[in-house]
Amino acid sequence: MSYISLSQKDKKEMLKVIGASSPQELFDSIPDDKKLKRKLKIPKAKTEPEIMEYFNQKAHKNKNNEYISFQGAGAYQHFIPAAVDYLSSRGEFVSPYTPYQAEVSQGTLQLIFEFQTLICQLSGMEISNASLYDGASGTAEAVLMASRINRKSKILVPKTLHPHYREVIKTYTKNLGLDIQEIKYDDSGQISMTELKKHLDKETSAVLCQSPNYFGVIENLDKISSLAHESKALSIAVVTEASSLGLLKPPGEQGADIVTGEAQSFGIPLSFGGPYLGFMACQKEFLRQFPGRISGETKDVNGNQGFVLTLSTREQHIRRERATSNICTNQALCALRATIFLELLGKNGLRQWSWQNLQKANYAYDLLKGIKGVKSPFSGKVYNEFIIQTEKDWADIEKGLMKKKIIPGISLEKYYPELKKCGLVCVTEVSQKQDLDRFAEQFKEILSA
Amino acid sequence: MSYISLSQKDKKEMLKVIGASSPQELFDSIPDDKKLKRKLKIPKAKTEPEIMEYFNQKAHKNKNNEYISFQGAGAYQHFIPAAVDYLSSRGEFVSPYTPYQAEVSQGTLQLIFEFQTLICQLSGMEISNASLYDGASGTAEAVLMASRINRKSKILVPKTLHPHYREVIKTYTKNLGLDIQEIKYDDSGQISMTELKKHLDKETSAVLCQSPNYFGVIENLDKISSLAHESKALSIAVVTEASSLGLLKPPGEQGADIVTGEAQSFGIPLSFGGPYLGFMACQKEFLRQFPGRISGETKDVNGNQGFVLTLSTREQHIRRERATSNICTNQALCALRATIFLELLGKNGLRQWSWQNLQKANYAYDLLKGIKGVKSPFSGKVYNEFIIQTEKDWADIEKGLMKKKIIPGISLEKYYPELKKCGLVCVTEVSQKQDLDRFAEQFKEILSA
Amino acid sequence: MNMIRERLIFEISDKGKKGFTFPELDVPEKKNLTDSIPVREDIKDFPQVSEVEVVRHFTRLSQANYCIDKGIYPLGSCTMKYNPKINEKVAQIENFISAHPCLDTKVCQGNLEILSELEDMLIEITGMKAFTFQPAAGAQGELVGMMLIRACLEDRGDPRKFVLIPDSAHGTNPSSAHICGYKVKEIKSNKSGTVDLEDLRKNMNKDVAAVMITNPNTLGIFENQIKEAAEIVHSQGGLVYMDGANMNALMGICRPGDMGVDVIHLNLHKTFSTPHGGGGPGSGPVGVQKGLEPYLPIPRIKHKGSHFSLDENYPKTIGRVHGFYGHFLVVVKALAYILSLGPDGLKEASETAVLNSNYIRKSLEKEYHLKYKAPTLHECVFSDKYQKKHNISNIDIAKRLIDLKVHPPTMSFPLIVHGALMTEPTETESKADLDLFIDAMKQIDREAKEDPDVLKSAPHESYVRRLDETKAARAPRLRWKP
Amino acid sequence: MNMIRERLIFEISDKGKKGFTFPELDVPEKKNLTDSIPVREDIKDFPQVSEVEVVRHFTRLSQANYCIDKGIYPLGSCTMKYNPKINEKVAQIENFISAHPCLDTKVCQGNLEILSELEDMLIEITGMKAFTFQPAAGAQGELVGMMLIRACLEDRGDPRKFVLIPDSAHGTNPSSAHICGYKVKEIKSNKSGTVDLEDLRKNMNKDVAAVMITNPNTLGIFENQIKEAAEIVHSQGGLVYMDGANMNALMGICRPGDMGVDVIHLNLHKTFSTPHGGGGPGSGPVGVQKGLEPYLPIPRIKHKGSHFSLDENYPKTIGRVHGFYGHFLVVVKALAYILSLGPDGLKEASETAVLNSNYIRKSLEKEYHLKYKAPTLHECVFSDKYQKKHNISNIDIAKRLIDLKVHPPTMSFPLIVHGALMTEPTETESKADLDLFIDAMKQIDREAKEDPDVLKSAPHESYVRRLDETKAARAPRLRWKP
Ligand SMILES: Cc1ncc(COP(=O)(O)O)c(C=O)c1O
Ligand SMILES: Cc1ncc(COP(=O)(O)O)c(C=O)c1O
Repeated sequence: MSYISLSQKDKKEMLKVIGASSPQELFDSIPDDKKLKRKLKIPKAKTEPEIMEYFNQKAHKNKNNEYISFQGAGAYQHFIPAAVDYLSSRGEFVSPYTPYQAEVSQGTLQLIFEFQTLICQLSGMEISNASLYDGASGTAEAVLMASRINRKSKILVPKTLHPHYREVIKTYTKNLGLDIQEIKYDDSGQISMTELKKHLDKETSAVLCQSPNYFGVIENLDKISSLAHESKALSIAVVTEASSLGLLKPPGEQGADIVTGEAQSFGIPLSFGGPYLGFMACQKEFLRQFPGRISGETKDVNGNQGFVLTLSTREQHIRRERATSNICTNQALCALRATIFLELLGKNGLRQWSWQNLQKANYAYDLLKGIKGVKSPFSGKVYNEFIIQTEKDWADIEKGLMKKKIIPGISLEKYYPELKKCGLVCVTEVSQKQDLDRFAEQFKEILSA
Repeated sequence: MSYISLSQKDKKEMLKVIGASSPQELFDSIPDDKKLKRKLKIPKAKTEPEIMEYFNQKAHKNKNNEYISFQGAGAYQHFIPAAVDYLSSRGEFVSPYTPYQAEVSQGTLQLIFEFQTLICQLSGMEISNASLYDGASGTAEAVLMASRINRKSKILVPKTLHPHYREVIKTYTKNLGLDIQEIKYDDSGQISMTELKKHLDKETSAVLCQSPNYFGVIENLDKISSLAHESKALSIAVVTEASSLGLLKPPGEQGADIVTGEAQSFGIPLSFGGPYLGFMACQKEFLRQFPGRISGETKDVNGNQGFVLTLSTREQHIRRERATSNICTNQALCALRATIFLELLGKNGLRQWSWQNLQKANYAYDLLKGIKGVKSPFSGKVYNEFIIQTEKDWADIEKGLMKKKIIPGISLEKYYPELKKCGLVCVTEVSQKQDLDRFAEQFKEILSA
Repeated sequence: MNMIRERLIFEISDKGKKGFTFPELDVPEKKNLTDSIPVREDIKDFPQVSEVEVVRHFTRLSQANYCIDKGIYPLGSCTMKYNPKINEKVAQIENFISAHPCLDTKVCQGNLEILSELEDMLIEITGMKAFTFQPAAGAQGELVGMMLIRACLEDRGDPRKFVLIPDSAHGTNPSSAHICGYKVKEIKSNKSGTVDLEDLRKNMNKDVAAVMITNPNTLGIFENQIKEAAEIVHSQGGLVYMDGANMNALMGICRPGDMGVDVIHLNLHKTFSTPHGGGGPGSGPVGVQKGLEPYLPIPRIKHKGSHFSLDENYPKTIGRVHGFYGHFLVVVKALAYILSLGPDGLKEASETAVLNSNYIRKSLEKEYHLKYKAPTLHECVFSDKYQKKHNISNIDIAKRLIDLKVHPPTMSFPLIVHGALMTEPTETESKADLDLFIDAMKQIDREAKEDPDVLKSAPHESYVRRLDETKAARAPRLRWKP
Repeated sequence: MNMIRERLIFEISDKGKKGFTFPELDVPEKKNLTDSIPVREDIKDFPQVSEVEVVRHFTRLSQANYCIDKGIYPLGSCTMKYNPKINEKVAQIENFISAHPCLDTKVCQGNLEILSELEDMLIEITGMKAFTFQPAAGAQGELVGMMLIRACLEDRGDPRKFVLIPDSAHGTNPSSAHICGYKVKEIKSNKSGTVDLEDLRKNMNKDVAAVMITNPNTLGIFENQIKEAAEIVHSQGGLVYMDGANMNALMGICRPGDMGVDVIHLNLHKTFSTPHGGGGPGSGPVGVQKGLEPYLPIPRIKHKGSHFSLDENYPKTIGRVHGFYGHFLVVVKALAYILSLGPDGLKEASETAVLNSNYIRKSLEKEYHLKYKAPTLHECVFSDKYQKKHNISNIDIAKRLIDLKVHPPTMSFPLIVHGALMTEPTETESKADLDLFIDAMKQIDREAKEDPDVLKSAPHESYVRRLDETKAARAPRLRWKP
């Protein structure tokens, strides 16, 4: 199948206007010795029914539909209302470019403005951008931003921050002379305050804090922010499970200067890891160092309200190498999904949602902890994820449960070798009590086998 | 989940304007003794996730996804391009009413105008309407139309016409004094000309002819039309497999006065039988007796082209009991699907499509006929369906094949008790050669078991 | 935004352009298959366009439509309520859309269960005893209803000759009765807008098969003497048919089956939120009392425990009216709707529909004439009587509403109100949208006095300006030609 | 149609309205769970609206957007080609969208296979040796590319200090180099619009890590001396980065890997038809020659026979740049696209893109100034030089194009063309749509002479009139407040 809209007649007429005898002639500016003299070796063209079958077969090689899953760790399974899919798949949202021409892009610009407002409301901040790639790179951008703001280079990264986020920070900062120091956690599964105080000093640019953290434990962000501020460091709050924002005190009210993270939970399917939705918000004073697109309100010549991309002097297409970020294309369509999702849920739905995540996860946590041979290594309060430690290797537990068509969560051994036989379990509103009960039962069975 | 958009405050304000103290008060005009004094006994409200799960469970009780199927008989499995689903699910097409207010309905009116044109091109006629409910009721409407035109009452209905269509004709005409006579078929599986001639006389209002007929056999419509016309009867052509219109001589060029039938094949999924798409077309001279909505071209006050529902003096809302039909709501959204489907396929795609149906079905026909114990009761040429007769009961064959996850077609015993051990098999472009070969192999195995 | 007129697809077609290709033929090609069959020539002028051209064509055409998804649509008698997106989604589940109607019932239990469950719920909501889903829309439902009545009376010995229909009825009523072989007699409405019992009594006799009543009627007024009317009809051996198109006023409030109704049709595409699709597909299930059940169309769905089957063993059936079982996918959507709302939600829907309608009525009763003063439920019928003084008709009002971004009310009936503006907001509208309509209507009333020309030349801000319907009918151009 | 301005959702919100409800909590509720954790207050002013209000809001907002699905979108450098609907459909298959990224690889073989297959195809199309899909868009691809170069040079002993970038480059190029810790030096373009080899030679030395070249460059001109340029850079131990955003001109025609390019990024959301989404998500895979493979981000996909796995065992890797594997669903769409077109289709796409662009160039070269006369491929950059005489700028031209129903070209770069109008039609446009653009541009040229005011005050027929960007930046209002 090709997607050309010219007839042979059209082509002939156009070539005549151009004064060329063939389209090939139009490539004469490419030296002949640089041209490919053979056909590309890729499979011959498929028609639409063949494409459909091809991908159905690929999907069929995945077996995820056969399992119920308790995996989280930065990617969360939540219900997505039908209206989100319908509205976000409209061609008028899917097929335009970044809204450079404001007058024909008011749909996108207004929805970004609404998205920014929602993010501000949720995070307790004054400024939000239109989106960043994902939570991990967003966190790296926040680190860069902090060091631009206070021109300091020491960054304190807790070990309770998602390991992938820590890796991305390292990748991003490696060449910029930043000094990344990791902060240990304590028995509660929270950032160790003793450790933090040990590392925190006047050289510190920023302290990061993910809450709920990678272990599902809710951090004392308020305290961490205060400590950071005492050392004139910035407090960067990271949120990987955005549904928690409906319940927990917003980072902006806990002293955070920058809030960033992953908003995949807001109506974006798991999608094997992407596209997701990085977000970032900050206090007003940091606006000039803020990365990414921003939609702002203005007026047209008739005095009517309208929206434009604004403050672009921060951006690469104006400021080039001195831009606040190199980001250009971001995640607009994912931001649309989040906006629709949040506006549908509304104030009450959002609260109900977070509440159910909290309740169901803690129900499962209690059930599992009640099994002989299972304990919880951490005492901290959890939101919708938690760590359990067992007497068997997690790999064996996983193997056993997968036979029962249950995916029990994620092993901690790779990133936390010190946490032996531990798994990270996530429970959201999509799990029904009967699933949780069955999960616990099977878990018990495997442990006692 | 409820779909109310009023807040409590709104309700209060509105009641105040009305001067009522509660919405219940607004029902005072209903005598109290007629009111229901209890709650409706239906399950309590479900939320969207529950609805999704509920219907997923129902769908799961269907097992059709496990089978490959060779059922046709008036409902055909064809490939549907992704653009058909996408475009036809846009709210602007899905959610308006019949286009009574032309100025805000040009989308629907223009697409109906295009649909009418396509139907005329395919059928070789001059006039088409916006759609009828389905092929069966469309055929009944055609019969009524014929008898309105020539004020005669004898209708000749071949036994090769789809049995359900024959039943619907009977239901529709029973109370109107029409005389329905059935015409037998001959060894070719076509209408018996001898029988037809026997029944045809000056009292005959119309002769019906389905081609390809219920047995898949292509009829000699041209000849039948001539015979009908000799007796001053009308020739009504019926098409149940609309894909054949891409290959066969259009009924309009074979003497038909009215063409009607089912256009489900044009981009409409099987959907357990509905909604489908009845269509009807006729020669210009019969316009005043034509049933259904029609979109017509006109101009606006500025002289610009536009479309309106026209010739409504034929219709129930103007002419009431003297209308050409009682039809009001019809199948606009299905007509949209057909229009998109046909415009995507285009001239060449349509021809390629019909050709593949012809070729694949005949390939399978030959394969099956080649099996020992299988014969074909009819000698006529077939399009994409055919009858085979075996040495076993069709029910046994079906049972055996269904174990192999194949649905072999439809038994003829119910409607044609004289055709013992016969099945009607349909093969469309969606079947691949390997499926057909496997079908034949398994068929053979079962026969020899 | 002044739109560019979208050209007809035929006008952008050119030889060789393609919007779709099939896989190559994978069986040996036999050219001689067409040897002795009548094969068509190339279809002259059949479109040849690319996929992007088709997508743009229909995207742009779609935007030339007003629709519920864009705003208030108070088209009376049409119950233009919001069509929930989840209903569309469940109706696209693969095992529903790919199910062949002739599947062995073992393979399609889920579908049969859905049909059966919706039947049960409609029985409970209406108080009837059984339903058929074969009718494809309201009008076909009426026809089936009439056929059932005729079959029943025939069975009793005499199909009779006449059907009585109030003068306020929808056009399909007399038309359906006619196609069923009956002659129609019109019954007058009384001053309060309901069936004149006197006139009914006068006309009712042993030659009358049935009366067709709409309740609430097309004026939005509840036929509060329906039981009495039913008694008059029943006492002469006739039957009562109720056009249930206005059931949206009554869910959980009262039940036709409790009021003497023998046969009813519902419009799933009105009351039960399934979309209108720009003119269908709808679904017009017909419900009956016990005595009429034997005559229902076949096949019917039966179940033994949790096993469902299709039963054709009804010797008295009127037969089939649809190729298969009616509009299954529409049934799926209606069931999803009822399950979503539940008993309280259905009642709240009716209550809110009536609240919204009365809010409009009250807000506009100074500006617009209301011929009948009786209380109304889900809709009310204004007229252009006051505006007529300024030579402004309901059509002018309607066209001007288009400029003001709301959809006009129904004008084609009821015939007993001259210059009718039949207004039904439904329960899903917000107050802001109701006010938008009310303010527009008030503005128009002012304009009628102050600037009537702006009404007569309306609409001004639409995709096309006012269209010439007379021209369309006088010199019909019903298909494109090169 | 003059639209009514769509209000912000916050302005139609009211207490108690609901757009969605969750099932009741089915586990025993423990209120004390929040006892010692920081819980938020009610979110003031968070929206409360019904589903129909949300659907209308976004339906109306969507219609305020121009988009490819509505018409020609010749935004230069953006390759606004049609996004086939089948690609969207396959990317919605349940087992793709519901796959968790941490699935055991046994359970997600299909996904890994897809990533691996697209890698193979991009390798063949570009002539590179390996690809990573982690970069979420072109700019992140550039950054990854720079990081790879830096890691490689560091491995060789010295990461070096400078990156050379032509003055015609896209803004992300210098910005990405900068974030990777390099200083940027600009290289001049010569009179024919390509990299000035002399200037390159002058600036190239052992302190220079790499040159970033766009080919065809942002003027649409093929850098025909790219091999020579590469030799200059390589001879000093530097590496060659190619911005592959313009790959749509070259598919099946020539391969960067055959021309001395060491690292390249592609934009799947340009060349390979995945939608732009109003600003993403995109996907910016990076391809490298063999020597750079060890530095690619982890995890990488490996296969043994038909079994696929994720491999993190690359000690020299630059690490991760994305939380998981990049934009998997975008990869699915790009693969569907390449499989649909096949080798001939890809080449035809490039040829037609170049044909369409040259048709526009030729048709407008009298009316619009072309600074560089060299032959162009998929795009060309006009300027407003002729119209400037009438005091008309490229912005006025762009805004007037909106009135004429086509999307304006790119204006923000290349910086070396003053008043640029960078025009790229892509291959999917019909001649009629190309002509629509050409005629509009010609009309504007006439208007510049005859009626310049109509241009200065454009757009006239849009959802909003010309917006004040200065005001927006001077007194930023970046969120709604009551
Ligand atoms: C009162 C009434 N009865 C019957 C009908 C006919 O219903 P349908 O259009 O579904 O055939 C309508 C539809 O407009 C109606 O308003
Ligand atoms: C030449 C060129 N390079 C790089 C980019 C950046 O790509 P992205 O927007 O995907 O980050 C663009 C996008 O506009 C571009 O045109």
